[in-house]
Amino acid sequence: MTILFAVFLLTMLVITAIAIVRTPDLFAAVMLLGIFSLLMAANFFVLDAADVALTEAAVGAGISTVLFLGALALTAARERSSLAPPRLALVVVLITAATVVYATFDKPALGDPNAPVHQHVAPWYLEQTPVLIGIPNVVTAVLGSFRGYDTLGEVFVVFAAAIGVLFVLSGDRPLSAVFRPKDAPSTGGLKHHLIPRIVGKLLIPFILLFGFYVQFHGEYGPGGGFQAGAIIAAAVILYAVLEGEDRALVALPEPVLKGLVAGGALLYTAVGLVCMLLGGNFLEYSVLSADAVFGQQLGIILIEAGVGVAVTGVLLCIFHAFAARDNPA
Amino acid sequence: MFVTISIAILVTMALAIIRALLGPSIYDRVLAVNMFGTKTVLLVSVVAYLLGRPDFLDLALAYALINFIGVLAALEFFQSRLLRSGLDAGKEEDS
Amino acid sequence: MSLALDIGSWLLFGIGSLVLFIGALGVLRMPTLYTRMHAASLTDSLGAIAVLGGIMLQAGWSLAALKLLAILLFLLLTSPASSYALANAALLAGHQDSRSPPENGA
Amino acid sequence: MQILGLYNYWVFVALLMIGFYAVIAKDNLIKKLIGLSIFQAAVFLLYISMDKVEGGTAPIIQPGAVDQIYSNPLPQVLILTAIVVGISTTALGLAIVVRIKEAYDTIEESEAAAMDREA
Repeated sequence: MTILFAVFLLTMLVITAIAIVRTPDLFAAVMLLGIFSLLMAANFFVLDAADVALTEAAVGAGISTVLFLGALALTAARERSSLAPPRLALVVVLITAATVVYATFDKPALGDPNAPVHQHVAPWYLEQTPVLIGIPNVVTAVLGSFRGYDTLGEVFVVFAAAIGVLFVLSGDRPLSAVFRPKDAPSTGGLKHHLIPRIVGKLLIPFILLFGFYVQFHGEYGPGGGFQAGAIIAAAVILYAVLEGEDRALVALPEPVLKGLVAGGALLYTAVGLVCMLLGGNFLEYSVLSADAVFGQQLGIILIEAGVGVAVTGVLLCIFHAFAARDNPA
Repeated sequence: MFVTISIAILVTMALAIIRALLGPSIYDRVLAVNMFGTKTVLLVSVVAYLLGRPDFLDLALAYALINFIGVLAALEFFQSRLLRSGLDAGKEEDS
Repeated sequence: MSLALDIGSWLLFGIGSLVLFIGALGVLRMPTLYTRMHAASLTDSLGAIAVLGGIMLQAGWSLAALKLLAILLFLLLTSPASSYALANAALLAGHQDSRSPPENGA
Repeated sequence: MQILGLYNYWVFVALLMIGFYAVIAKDNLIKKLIGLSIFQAAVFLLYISMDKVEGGTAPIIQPGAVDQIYSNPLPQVLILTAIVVGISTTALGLAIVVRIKEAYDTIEESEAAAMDREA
């Protein structure tokens, strides 16, 4: 039954993607990209990936739309009509498509329990997580502990992306001037729209609360630092959209944001180094406590906190860097 | 029981997509996105029960909370464009 | 007792799917933007109440029912507010539909 | 269901190629980035399709459930982090497009390239 759902959702996904590429109106393309993300998340959910669906929900529903619209406001909302249909591109795409489709015939069917993916390390993760780490969410256990190096790398990629955005958008001004200066007027947000403003302000505490719930419940249900970071950032972005960006910068000033970005990555690394000081390997949490299982849990909670802090900081830095470009000084 | 309602929601989603594809104005597209968001919340809640894992309602909760931001961002986009280029900017429609 | 709950759920799901379908049909077939908005915003709320209410009857007294209540509450807050915001934005921008019959216009 | 067993992979190919087409054929830089997002989403779909096990459920161990089959957690971990990395790198791309707009006053690739040739 769920297979049929998936087929339906996937078909809608393809139709939406074609429409996104075809429309010359970039605003429409961004709106359709929102629908695309919703469909993708529903698909992930049907395919048993609750954690991934929650991440897609947290990132795709708000933040990616806000970022794309921010960039559109600074550039142009319409594509210039192209001169000739690019036949060569179409031919290249069709040939590549045929090759990849040919390759899919060697793949095991969806849900085949004997597929090679399910034979290698996955059974070991599923068996050993309750024994070695003692938390129900295997995804969090793999993310935080078994593949902790990997996650550290991802956190540093996100960190580097934020630094890159700040540098690129600061241009020839000093890096400290990339955010809106205190006395510069901002467009003022939606101050004159009373009803959305009141409803939005009512919602913000709940979004924050939900963000913290996702952060600290990540060991037991779908959630963790990446999702929580995106949700908390979404709450602050909602505040900025409603009250004007300058007010959001008063609530969370620039040094705090930059501190969050660096502090999150540092916290993660520091946990690894403390493990080494206590005689273990880098990121070997078992040595953090006399009880190895408790040590693992402590380590995961700490590094998830680091991830959450870093992701919140990165997404907010990116948002403010775009929003401050509204009226370049 | 859950299968019936989820099929009904899927059909509704398909109709909303058609509206989003047709346009014709940009507001129609925002309307379709908003409607699609509500339908996704309902679909995820139903599917959580269909799969027998009601603890995954968190996902629907996330959408119910965050969907609002997209519409507000679109609204602010309209507003800033209106301020920048006078009153005739809102009439930009699909060809 | 459980039979009564099942019947209640079926009833609510029936109402919900009917309302949702009518709303979607309205969004697709109505001639102008404001009438389409009208169809969407009204049925969104009632449909959500019916569908989530139906699930709640199946959930019984549990944490899940509380979460469903929260979802319903947030939907009832945000959905009308965003409809209002959208209609307001369209009105302020001076959006007007051509009053031509649907086969020429939409 | 055997016929539909590969459907996910075909949709993956379709999305991949739609994104690929947008990247190589469209002149508008933002459209290229949107195409890249679709390309990225296609890869996510490929990984998540591989994690599904027939009769399985999400890999969050339920207390008291015996002999429950769980889907593969590993692809989920990889994609979960990739989604957040994806939005940050897309933001970096958008930042570069904004700077190009300021320097060339256009976001069409061919026009910017023509200006470069003239200069």
